[in-house]
Amino acid sequence: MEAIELLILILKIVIFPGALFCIAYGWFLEWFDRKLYARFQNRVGPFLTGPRGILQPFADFIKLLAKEDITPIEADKFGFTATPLLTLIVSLFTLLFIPITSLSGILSFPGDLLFVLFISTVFGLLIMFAGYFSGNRFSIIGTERTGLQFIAYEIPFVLSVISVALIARSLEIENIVKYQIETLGLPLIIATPVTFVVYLVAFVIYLISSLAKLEKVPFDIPEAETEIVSGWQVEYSGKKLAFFRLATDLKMVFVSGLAATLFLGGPYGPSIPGLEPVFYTIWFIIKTLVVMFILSNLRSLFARYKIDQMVRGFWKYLIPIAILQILAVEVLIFWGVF
Amino acid sequence: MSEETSFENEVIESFKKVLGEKFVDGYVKGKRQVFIKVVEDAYKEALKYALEKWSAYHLTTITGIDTGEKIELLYHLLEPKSSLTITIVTEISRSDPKIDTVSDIFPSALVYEREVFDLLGVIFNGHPNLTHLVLPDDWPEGVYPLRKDWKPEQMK
Amino acid sequence: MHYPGALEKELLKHIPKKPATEMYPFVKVEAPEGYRGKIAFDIQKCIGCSLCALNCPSGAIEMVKDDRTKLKKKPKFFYSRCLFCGQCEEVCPRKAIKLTREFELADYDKEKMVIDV
Amino acid sequence: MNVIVEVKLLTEEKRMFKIPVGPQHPALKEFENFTFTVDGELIIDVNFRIGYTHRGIEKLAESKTYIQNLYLCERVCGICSAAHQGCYAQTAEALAGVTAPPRGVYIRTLIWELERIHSHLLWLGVAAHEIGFDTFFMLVWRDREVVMDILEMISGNRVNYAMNTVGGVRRDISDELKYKILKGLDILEERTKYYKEVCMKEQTILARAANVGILTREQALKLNAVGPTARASGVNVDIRKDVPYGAYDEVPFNVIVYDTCDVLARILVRVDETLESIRMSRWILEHLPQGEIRTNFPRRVAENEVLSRVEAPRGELFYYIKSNGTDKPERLKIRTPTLANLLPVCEMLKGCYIADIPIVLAGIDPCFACMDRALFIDENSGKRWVWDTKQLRKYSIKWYKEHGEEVVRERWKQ
Repeated sequence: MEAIELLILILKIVIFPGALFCIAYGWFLEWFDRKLYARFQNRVGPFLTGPRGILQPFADFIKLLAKEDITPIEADKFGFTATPLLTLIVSLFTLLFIPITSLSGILSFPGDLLFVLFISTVFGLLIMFAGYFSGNRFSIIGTERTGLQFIAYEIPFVLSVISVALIARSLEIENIVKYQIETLGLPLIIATPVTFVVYLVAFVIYLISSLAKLEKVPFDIPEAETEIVSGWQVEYSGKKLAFFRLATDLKMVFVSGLAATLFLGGPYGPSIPGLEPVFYTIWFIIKTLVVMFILSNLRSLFARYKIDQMVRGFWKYLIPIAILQILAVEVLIFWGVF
Repeated sequence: MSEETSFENEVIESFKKVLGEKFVDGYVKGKRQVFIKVVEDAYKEALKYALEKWSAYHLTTITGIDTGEKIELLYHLLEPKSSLTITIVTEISRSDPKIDTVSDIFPSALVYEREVFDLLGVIFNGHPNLTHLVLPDDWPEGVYPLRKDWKPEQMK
Repeated sequence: MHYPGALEKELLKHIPKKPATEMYPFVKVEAPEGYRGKIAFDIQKCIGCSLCALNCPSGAIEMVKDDRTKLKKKPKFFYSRCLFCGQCEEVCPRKAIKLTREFELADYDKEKMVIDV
Repeated sequence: MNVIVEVKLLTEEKRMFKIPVGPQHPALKEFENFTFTVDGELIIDVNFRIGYTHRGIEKLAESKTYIQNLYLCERVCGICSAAHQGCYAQTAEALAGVTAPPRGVYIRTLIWELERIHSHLLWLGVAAHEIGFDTFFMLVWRDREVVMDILEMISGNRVNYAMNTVGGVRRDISDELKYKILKGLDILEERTKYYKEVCMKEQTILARAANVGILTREQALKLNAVGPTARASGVNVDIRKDVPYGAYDEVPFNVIVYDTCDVLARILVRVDETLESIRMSRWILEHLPQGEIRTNFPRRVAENEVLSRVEAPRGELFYYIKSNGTDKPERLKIRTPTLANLLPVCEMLKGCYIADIPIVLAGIDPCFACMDRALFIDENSGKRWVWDTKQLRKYSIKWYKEHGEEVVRERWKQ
């Protein structure tokens, strides 16, 4: 009996809704993002590979796998090879905690929200290592910038997530999802007028800092193509670059999935009893696509900030607002609104 | 005709007066275009005078021409407000082309002098950084492509 | 008054709109009237005066022997070197050279990029 | 005392970090090299090395006839091809004492102005791309197609128009075409006004452009900056007004001058000039004189020397031709605006941040191919250095086997 359960768990982790599903969904999100970005600019976007170009990210991945893999003379060979793999593994690992087919993730334990947050900060550190190990001038500047950006966006990101945990009085992702459904009856962000006002702020902060986390315009400072030639990833080619790009796609799934989980009621939605996993997956996809739409729209709307402007903006505006928002939540809890 | 060229003639006369014997020739080519030909060691004086008297502050470029026996240098100056173009012409020896830099009067000459050095081999004394501008770093020494005796076949 | 996101209205307008991209290699595009493309040469009109070869700025025209023309010479066009300036069309006294609207001329083999009527 | 100075020097030296921008770099659309000495993100010193696209045009021009040189000069630069060709034609006309008929001059001026619209819109897109604003870049370039199509309809090509000839222009503008152009200009005017509004409103653009890459009025005058770069520094200099050529002494227009001396001023100068150019093009079309468009030009030109200037989209363009009585010029000298703006841009870059490099470099609207002018095709002997891909690949592999390792090592030592 236990063997079968273990087998099911392994299947869940490896195939659905684990690694394979997430990778495929990551490619789909990348296509969705690119296509939308193109439509915002009145372009076509990818259109050749598969229907409407849906297979383009996959084709890019295969192409990169077949490309020449160069390790620079000055690079730290071990670190240079290890970081892409580690980044890929870490980003896959975080996804196991995101509820997709049911109200809890594949892995779930009390306090897993903190654990996920901790692992997601490792993204930033790994990017710094990636730049540092390649030993290129541009990637060293990219590393510097990643480090600076990291200390700016990580705090509001965590604060906005924690404020959600505060109201649910739990650090377990499953409980937060259940709280939204059972206690509020609706996703957090639209449950009541009060939660709408308070959590719209948290949601906006979350989106802005996740733009920085995903290194998208206006915060694509560490890889700014026209300035430092793509920064920390300038020396990566072939398979390593393919892994990095896949990891970026997975990060996109993670960020939009976490947003859906925390603010939009997780994968929960109207469904036929007995077919919950199917409907939940569909609801998850719809909700993440909504988040992706907002992110794509934001990234096509701005010019890139300078690193000093970005750090100043985050510390001057975003972090104080995030702290005020947490205080507001505390006060509301004290008054017994929640 | 005389009325039209009176301003240009006035410019030429003023140069003649100041430079005296060092003034070789002055002629007008087109509207408000004055060419002043001076001897080798007076060109800087002429340039300074053009800058001070006629406020021709804009050094457009320096043209070098290989005439066969000599190398001719043309300093094209512009005074935008009265659309006056003054060209100071001077000739230097072709076998040992050396002349003082004018970058102390016109800082923009730094680039143009490097270009003339690169293509014609004129050495500008006092230029802080007289290196290749347009030619590659491994270009052979003493080969100057804009001289008339240089043919592209020599590069093979 | 300035704020981030001034383009937002314009962007949302683009979502239902058809993209401005012309799907060129899949959907052919016509060059406009008077376009300077591939050279069309009419040997019947040619008298072999060599004016085109003399005036060609890039040396894309060579005169070769041919008995059909008056001066026993005719131009051979190497359009891999051609600038498409239309100077040959302009100087031709008999209007034997004409630039057409054809523009897809790329080839892997330089030897094939010759007009030799 | 000495010791202190020495220690200070050492640490300063150690903190110096050199980044090469170019010969190939996404911020530069052409091949040039700028080496930046930086302290953290701050730029301390700039060194440039140009000449990667030197094609020897001035030498080549001496072996070509006056007519052939038309098309050679056109290919000095892709974006301002009409400015080069027109300037050459006008210099050659002055050289031979030929006057182009008024209709020809008007059409020539129209092409110059349409080219300015196309060049400035191109620049606006590139500038947006340099600051990471790709959406703006795509939209501007989409609308630039309108003026490209107009130019293609008039001349038969999108980039190298080949409209000018010595003694006039080569194609006439029919009434039907005139109507089409006027319609296109209306669209362009509306869109350009919208983009100007966006530039003034969008906070992220202002954050990147305002107070960046300062070139004061004194520096601009001293270093002889030209064109929009000088005008953005408050220097009222425009060859079209100062030394009128073509039909510019008849066409009414304003010289756009901004005095904030930063990149934003350079953006606004160019956008406003685009609007001004649209107005001028309309005026020229409405006041097009009747008559011939070209006159004859002698094959041989008597001994003479002439210089002339044109306000190209990037600034003052200078041609000098000396003739020697044959059908080929004795000397052809070209001074492109980018070369004149090279020292000013180095001045601007000092004190900027690394992030500002692309936009400040782009701020002068550099055209490096223009600046270098070079390639060794020998027309006389018929020898050509044109290689097919196979040969090129073979050569590159051979070269890298011989030199690759040491070049990389040397780069790293720097």
